[in-house]
Amino acid sequence: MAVKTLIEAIRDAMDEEMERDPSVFVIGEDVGVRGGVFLATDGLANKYGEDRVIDSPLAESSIVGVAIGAAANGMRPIAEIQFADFIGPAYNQIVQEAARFCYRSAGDFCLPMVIRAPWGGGVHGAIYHSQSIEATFGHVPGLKVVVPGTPADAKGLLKAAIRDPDPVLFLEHKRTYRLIRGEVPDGDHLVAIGTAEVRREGKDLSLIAYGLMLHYCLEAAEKLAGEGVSVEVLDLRSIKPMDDAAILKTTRKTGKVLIVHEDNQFGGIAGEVMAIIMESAFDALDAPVMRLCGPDVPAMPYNHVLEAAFMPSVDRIAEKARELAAY
Amino acid sequence: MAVKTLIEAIRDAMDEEMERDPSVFVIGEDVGVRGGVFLATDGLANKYGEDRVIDSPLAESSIVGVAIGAAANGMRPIAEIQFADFIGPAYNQIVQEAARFCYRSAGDFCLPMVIRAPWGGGVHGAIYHSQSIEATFGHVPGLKVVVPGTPADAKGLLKAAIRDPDPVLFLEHKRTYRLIRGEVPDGDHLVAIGTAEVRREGKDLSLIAYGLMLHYCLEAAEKLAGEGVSVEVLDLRSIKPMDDAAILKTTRKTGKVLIVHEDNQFGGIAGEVMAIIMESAFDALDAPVMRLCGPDVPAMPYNHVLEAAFMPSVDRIAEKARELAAY
Amino acid sequence: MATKTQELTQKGGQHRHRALGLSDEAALRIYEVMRLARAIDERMWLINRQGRAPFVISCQGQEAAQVGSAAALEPKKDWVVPYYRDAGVALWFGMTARDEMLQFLARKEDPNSAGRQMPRHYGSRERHILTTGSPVGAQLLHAAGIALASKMRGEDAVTATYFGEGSSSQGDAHEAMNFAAIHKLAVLFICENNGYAISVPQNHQMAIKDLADRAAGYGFPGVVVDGNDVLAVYEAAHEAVKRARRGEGPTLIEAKTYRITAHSSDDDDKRYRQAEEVALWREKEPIPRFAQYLRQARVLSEELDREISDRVNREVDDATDYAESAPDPSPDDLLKHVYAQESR
Amino acid sequence: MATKTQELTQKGGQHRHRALGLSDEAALRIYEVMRLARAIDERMWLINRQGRAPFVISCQGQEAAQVGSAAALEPKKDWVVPYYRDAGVALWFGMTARDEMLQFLARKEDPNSAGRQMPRHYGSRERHILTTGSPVGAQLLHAAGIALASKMRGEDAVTATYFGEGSSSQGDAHEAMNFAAIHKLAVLFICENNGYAISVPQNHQMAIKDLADRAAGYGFPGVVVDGNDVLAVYEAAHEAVKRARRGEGPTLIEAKTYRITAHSSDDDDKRYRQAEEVALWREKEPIPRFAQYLRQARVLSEELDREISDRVNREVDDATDYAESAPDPSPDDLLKHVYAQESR
Ligand SMILES: Cc1ncc(C[n+]2csc(CCOP(=O)(O)OP(=O)(O)O)c2C)c(N)n1
Ligand SMILES: Cc1ncc(C[n+]2csc(CCOP(=O)(O)OP(=O)(O)O)c2C)c(N)n1
Ligand SMILES: [Mg+2]
Ligand SMILES: [Mg+2]
Repeated sequence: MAVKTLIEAIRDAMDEEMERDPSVFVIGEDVGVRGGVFLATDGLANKYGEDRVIDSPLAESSIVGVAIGAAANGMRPIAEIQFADFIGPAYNQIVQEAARFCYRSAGDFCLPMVIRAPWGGGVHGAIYHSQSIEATFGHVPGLKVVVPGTPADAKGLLKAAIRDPDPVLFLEHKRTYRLIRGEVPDGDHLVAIGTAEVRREGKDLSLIAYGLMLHYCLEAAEKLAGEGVSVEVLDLRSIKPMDDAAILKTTRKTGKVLIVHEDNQFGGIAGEVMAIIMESAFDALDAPVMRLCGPDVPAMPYNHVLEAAFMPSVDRIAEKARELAAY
Repeated sequence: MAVKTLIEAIRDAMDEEMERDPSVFVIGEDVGVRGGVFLATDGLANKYGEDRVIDSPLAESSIVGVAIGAAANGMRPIAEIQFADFIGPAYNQIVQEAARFCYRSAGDFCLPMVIRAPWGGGVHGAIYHSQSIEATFGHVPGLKVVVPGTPADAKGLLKAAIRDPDPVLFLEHKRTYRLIRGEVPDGDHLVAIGTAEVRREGKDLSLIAYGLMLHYCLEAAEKLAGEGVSVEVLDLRSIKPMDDAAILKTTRKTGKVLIVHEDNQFGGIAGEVMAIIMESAFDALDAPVMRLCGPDVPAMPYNHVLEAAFMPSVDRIAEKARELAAY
Repeated sequence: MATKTQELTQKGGQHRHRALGLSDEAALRIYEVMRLARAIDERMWLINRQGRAPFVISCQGQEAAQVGSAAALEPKKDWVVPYYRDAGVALWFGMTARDEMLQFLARKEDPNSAGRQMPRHYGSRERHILTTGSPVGAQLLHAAGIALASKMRGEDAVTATYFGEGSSSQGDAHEAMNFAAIHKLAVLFICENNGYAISVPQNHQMAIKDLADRAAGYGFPGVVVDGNDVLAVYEAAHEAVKRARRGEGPTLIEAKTYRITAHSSDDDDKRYRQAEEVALWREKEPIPRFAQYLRQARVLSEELDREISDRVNREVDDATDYAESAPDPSPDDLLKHVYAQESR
Repeated sequence: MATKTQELTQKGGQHRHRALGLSDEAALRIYEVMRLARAIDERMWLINRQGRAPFVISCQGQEAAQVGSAAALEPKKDWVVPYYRDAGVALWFGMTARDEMLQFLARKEDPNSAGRQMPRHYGSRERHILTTGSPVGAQLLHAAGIALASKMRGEDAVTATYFGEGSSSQGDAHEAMNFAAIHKLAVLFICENNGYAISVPQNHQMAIKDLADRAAGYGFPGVVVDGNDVLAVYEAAHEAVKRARRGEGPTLIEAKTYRITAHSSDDDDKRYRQAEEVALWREKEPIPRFAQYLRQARVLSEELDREISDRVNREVDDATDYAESAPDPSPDDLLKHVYAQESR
């Protein structure tokens, strides 16, 4: 085990899977000699050649559409969308094609493919380099959507996604790329898609989050611990399938739940988590489930004052958690 | 007042607005001489000429992208997407462009434009002519999303949408086009976007729905009335902005709420309605809020057995409502 | 600029098919598949008009473009990525009349989608027919992807994708042609230009006469063929396949043709087409034209033609009976195959 | 096939600008705007390197393509739909050095987005500059829509849209050119071909040499110009504008140029470009080249050049000072302008 950054773990996962399986290849903008704009694929073109690390034209629909065809014909593509904000041109290929292939062919053409997309704010990325897309794609049956929060999960979930027989949207929070370091098991470390993980045990209330917000929640929990409030933190890490059992378990344990995400509140994932709790643990609630989300404005502005006003912060999480604790 | 079908009301709304305002025009596939595949624009090309009722090439991104440019330059386009299922190629233009223009220009370029899209199932339309898209687009700040359930609302909401200074996604349930008839006020009838409407008063429990499901809910309510259960039915009709006050009012009145929609359950609009209730009327609940939705399969199959298995029916709504009433 | 039909060799005179390397048997097989496609289609309309099936989408008039091009490919080795009219392609690649009727009636046994998709949305891994969706244009990129995979594995398989001229307006068509050109992929882009996208005539779809002219802007050849002349289509496809197998990249083939029926059973083409125009094209129909050629070439006798008619009719009758008595899916099939784990 | 620079009239010899209808003053104005664009850009890098601004995206090297084409338009009557490098276009259409620095530093007073967007995302209704987004390619369709609106109202305004050659790969580029061609819209599609989409060289983006060749596939002229020769760009744009105003439809102009800096302050171009290549292009830089021409034409004296330098430097200093002391937006600005009702 070595300590790695989250992006190193992602690179390792791709490297190991490409080494292991010749059908795995990478396609995307600037993934070749440039190694990707975040260097996620740094060195791979050198090691595996430009035929397996393909610099695509600047056209997201073609990146995904070509990956679909290749996956249907025996390959395991890893398609990189440079920023989650630019996945729009590929929306039709992802939702109406990739996610429907298996179902519409009654199981004949299921697609082992991964779409990686850096997402999230806090990087001065402005409106078009800060967005969250998990609710949009989480709503789509036939897709799987995962969001690693730690380097170990980044490696384990990406390897699982590459080996998965279905299309997986793999979301990498940009701010965590180099900020978050942690122990990463060597070799064949796999994390099952569809499982959440308790990152901190607690008994008074539960915080549910993923990506960068997971780390903010852990900090907020630490703060509250100092104030005598015991906070459990659940890392959702798989948006779809969602680990209902883990959500219900923490709900039944603490009776109070706060969900935190950067994505716009209206129609965000927090609503779905609240619905799951409402349906199956209503009786266990000691307070209404609460949520702290990005506001319903189109996206995060560039100016630092506005960006900070958009992002849920450790302080605001702690404040909301205190409100819940006191309910 | 005359009795009209829902699609006649839509045609009237466009006709009257085009007559009133020379900046209003229609663009879409087959909207010209063909009058649209559902005949929503029947006669308009004849009356206003092919320059104001433009048969576009078969390319949804261009339909919306061109409408955006025209709206930015003083026009009021009505863009028709032939089936909601084919809005995918225009996703980027709608979400990243139309919905962000006003915000990203700090109010300088707000876009008065309407995107009409026939949606919904029960028409043997199979996977690609039956889909629901309200949750996907409802999640997008900067857009408005409305779903008329009656001919009067179809006219009033479409006229309001055309006059609205912002992009409005106007969803027309295909099954209701000719099935649903009703009185439609003549002339300048407007329905405010953002308001829900109680369609039936009741006191034991509330059904919340829109589109075709609204009518199924009304039928179910009638059934339950025969069994001595008094059911209130709220027609949401505006997905975004959503009429929180009306939702909370009916919740506080009955204490029991069931939300019904065709769209896939996970991440659907029902979850958001449940979240709104959870946040602001938790104390008023006599039972967990329930939902009855399309299952989480990619979309509605063609075979009639499978289609029926997908669609919430009057019987299944009634059954679920009984369960809620008995809670 | 695109190569035109007229410039293609029309050598062989009365025996063009032999000059193209097609045996008499091969020519007859092409003829019979065209006939079968047509007969199935006609039966579908009948069943639809009787109210026993909600929807038909037709191949009528486009059989030459479909079968002529598919015949230049090697089934099971090569791939086809069709669109919703391509009965001729699907039949050539191994779908049977029963399969056609099973999908038309949305039976559980339908090998394409087990009754989930609208008619004519083909798909079969075994037969190398990619699953077809409804959103047009998307499939061109899938074809590029299939060809990329073949190339990566060093196989010389060719992928042919089909689309209407209307679908060429989609951004995906552009992206697919560009991608295939950059990587010199073994793709045939086969446009069945029937002059309309539902009601929208070609001049509202593009400002050029020949779609094949687009190919030059990507750096590969574009060819215009008379899409109602099955041998001309075969010839163009055959050339393109050879090019592709040599690793020289894609070709765009524009087959000028006409859809004889309305767009679908939901359409009323009288709203946008003159009866005279349809009548004119009925004169140019590909099947009688090929029959006449085969008779002149003394490959098809009246007796043989009758034999073929009988065989085709029997096949269609059998298929209809079979499919009509085949079971529907059951309600719990609804939840299957959202993901791969669950086996078929 | 596209028209090439060499074929464009190079008449006028030492006084090409006059032959093109440009007065000495007009030529000098073009020169000064190019200088100003460059000077602002250089200052931005300085501020960024000092850690006082998180991001720069540069126009350096592409000033001739930008100013030369914008100069053929009529500001406030015509429209521009730029992309994120088009400082030269924005300045020609009325943005000031102060506006540039206000947006660069994301101040509340920024007329483009009030500090909401990344640098160089222009937009001003008053100046007829459409609001710029980051997703590339989308803007070509907006240009078609603006031109459609002009046409519907019977106005002879022209809309020029700008994009990199990388963005031409997007489906939207295809759809926009096709739509504009069908309706003979008054659009100039101006491609600043700098040979790279971030790190991806042209030969990985397309299999053709000249992007302008695509135009033929839509049915309108494509022109290749030396994008570092501001007069050549002006000439091509001027011709295209005349065509457009006559109602003859769009033109695609491919200006071959080079980006002298890295893609942005986040990029390291040494990973994908040879130093020799950059050095070679530095030799061909548009500003010294135009300066030399103007000197030879005796339009620009050393004294005048110094005067211009001083003016430009003063403007940049003033703009920097002004913007640095201008206030940030306040947190509650965050929620404004999601919808139109709230006034600016
Ligand atoms: C993306 C998308 N938009 C709209 C439709 C609806 N639609 C189905 S077929 C068709 C016309 C297709 O025309 P063309 O590509 O020329 O094929 P043809 O039907 O003429 O063979 C349209 C608009 C669709 N299937 N997909
Ligand atoms: C849809 C989309 N995908 C990806 C990006 C990320 N991106 C920003 S600029 C760029 C390269 C653009 O290249 P080109 O169009 O040639 O313009 P240049 O920067 O060379 O002037 C990329 C990939 C984007 N902005 N939009
Ligand atoms: Mg057609
Ligand atoms: Mg470039």
